[in-house]
Amino acid sequence: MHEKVPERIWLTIPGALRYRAVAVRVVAEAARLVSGSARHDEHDLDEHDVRDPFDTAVVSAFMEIFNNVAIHAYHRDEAGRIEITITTRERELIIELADTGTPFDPRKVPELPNATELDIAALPEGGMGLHIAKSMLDDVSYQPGPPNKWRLAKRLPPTTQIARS
Amino acid sequence: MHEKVPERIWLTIPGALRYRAVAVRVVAEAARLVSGSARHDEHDLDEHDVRDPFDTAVVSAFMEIFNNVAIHAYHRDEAGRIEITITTRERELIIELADTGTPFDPRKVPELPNATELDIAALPEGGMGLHIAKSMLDDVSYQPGPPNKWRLAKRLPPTTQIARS
Amino acid sequence: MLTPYEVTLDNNATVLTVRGSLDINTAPALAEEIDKIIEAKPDKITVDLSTLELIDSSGVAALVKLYKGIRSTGGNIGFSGAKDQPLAIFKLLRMDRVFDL
Amino acid sequence: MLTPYEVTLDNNATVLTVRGSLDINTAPALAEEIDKIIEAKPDKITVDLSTLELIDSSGVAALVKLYKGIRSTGGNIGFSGAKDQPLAIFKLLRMDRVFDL
Ligand SMILES: Nc1ncnc2c1ncn2[C@@H]1O[C@H](COP(=O)(O)OP(=O)(O)O)[C@@H](O)[C@H]1O
Ligand SMILES: Nc1ncnc2c1ncn2[C@@H]1O[C@H](COP(=O)(O)OP(=O)(O)O)[C@@H](O)[C@H]1O
Repeated sequence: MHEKVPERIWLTIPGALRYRAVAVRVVAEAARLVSGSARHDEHDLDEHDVRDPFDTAVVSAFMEIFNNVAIHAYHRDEAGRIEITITTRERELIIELADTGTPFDPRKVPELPNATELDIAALPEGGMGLHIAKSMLDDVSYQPGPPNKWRLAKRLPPTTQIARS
Repeated sequence: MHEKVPERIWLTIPGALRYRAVAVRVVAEAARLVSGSARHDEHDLDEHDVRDPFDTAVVSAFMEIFNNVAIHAYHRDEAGRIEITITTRERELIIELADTGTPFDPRKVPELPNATELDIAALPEGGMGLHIAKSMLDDVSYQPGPPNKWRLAKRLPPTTQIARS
Repeated sequence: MLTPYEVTLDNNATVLTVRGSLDINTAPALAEEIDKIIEAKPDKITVDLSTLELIDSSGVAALVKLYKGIRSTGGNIGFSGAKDQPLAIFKLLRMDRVFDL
Repeated sequence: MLTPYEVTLDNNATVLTVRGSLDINTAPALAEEIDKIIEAKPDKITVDLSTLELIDSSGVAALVKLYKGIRSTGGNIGFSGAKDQPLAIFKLLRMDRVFDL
């Protein structure tokens, strides 16, 4: 199989949580184009939507990063924009986000404590977002700005069959 | 109710039919933001997706215009891009598309014959796309280029209640 | 990719169930099936559209081709269950009467 | 907007069914309901996650709050039916064991 030329999707939307659904839909569809779970069925981005582990990982991570930009970088004021660039390769998806909100230093964010079976009090009620994103993806990097830039990457594991030709 | 500031979504994708699902998802969600049928449920752009008459009209028209650009302007060669700008107002949705494919003269496209009950042979097997788009929307205009520019507009009828505040 | 259609035999009547989205991406597969159906010259065929969620003009063209093909050999064809966006499209194209929807 | 949850009483046990997407946009409404549930100090509550399709960290936080609130008053809480993306998230956060999924 020959290596497919990378293809790009550019999406710019208001940096508001109301618009997250728009972005998640595009990201989910791009994930499906890479994982081969795309069905060309516009009606059916539905409950069966994010079953594929690749799609699950990408969507889960993206939701957290998007939330954080709208909440922490833009302070929920909905004034700024989020520029999203999605690159689909044969076996890799790269999502870049750029915002003009408040930058931060990820090294100063405390690590998430490990939840153990008996230690209920240690169950976190926040601070899970970056942990989810990093765990779900192969690569998460952040470059403070403005514009602040996120780069999220996920590769298909070698064992996964590509369904489309 | 005060007039909402117009908000914009910019989406650029390859001018290929494979990418239509990406665009349709964004357009459907934008329609829902205007019609008030948005559910903030990313998982659920599904079978219940395009029930609202406003959403139905917008999605139906957009699919035809997108097909035409990929097929007639880009001749299915998937080399070009489609730039889509969506403007959501309080009671209006405007979708602009730009492509760098072959321009055409819409005045030279023959009108669709009227199908009547008994005249089976007159049932069209093509040439329905522009008719669907024009009938479903308040405004469809085309400006040959390059870039070729489409402008599609749909307003909420005055009787429709806006569900969101 | 989800198969957008299914052909079953129900009490000697052919039933074609069209599901999901019948559009420029899925209609070509159905068109092939339609050629086979027309060739078999069924006396009666029912097209079940109750699980069809979205249709574009390519999808309509495929159904029109089926309708014409069956009628040209004297067969009977009925459509049932169209709703939401597909029904809106059939009405717009005035096919709801021809298709008896 | 689709209500993302439903509270029912089934043989004296409270059942909280969480549907669809539990996320930053829908979790605040559930959080209010959770406050009421905790205040009512139920002996036993079951959280049915079988129709939950998508969750983000805000949704997880809401469920953790419920878990802690019920346990702190000596109540029993069980989760059931988690699958797909939500199950992947619970496993990642090692909550599948705490929540007994
Ligand atoms: N995009 C961002 N811009 C600014 N600050 C951020 C951003 N993302 C994360 N942070 C900071 O990192 C912290 C941890 O983020 P996260 O793990 O997602 O948990 P939470 O959002 O629940 O606090 C946040 O509380 C915030 O201080
Ligand atoms: N974007 C476009 N670029 C070039 N030609 C177009 C475009 N849209 C429509 N046309 C022309 O107009 C004709 C009618 O289009 P349409 O009503 O959608 O029916 P169909 O695509 O089935 O022919 C097409 O056959 C084509 O010649």
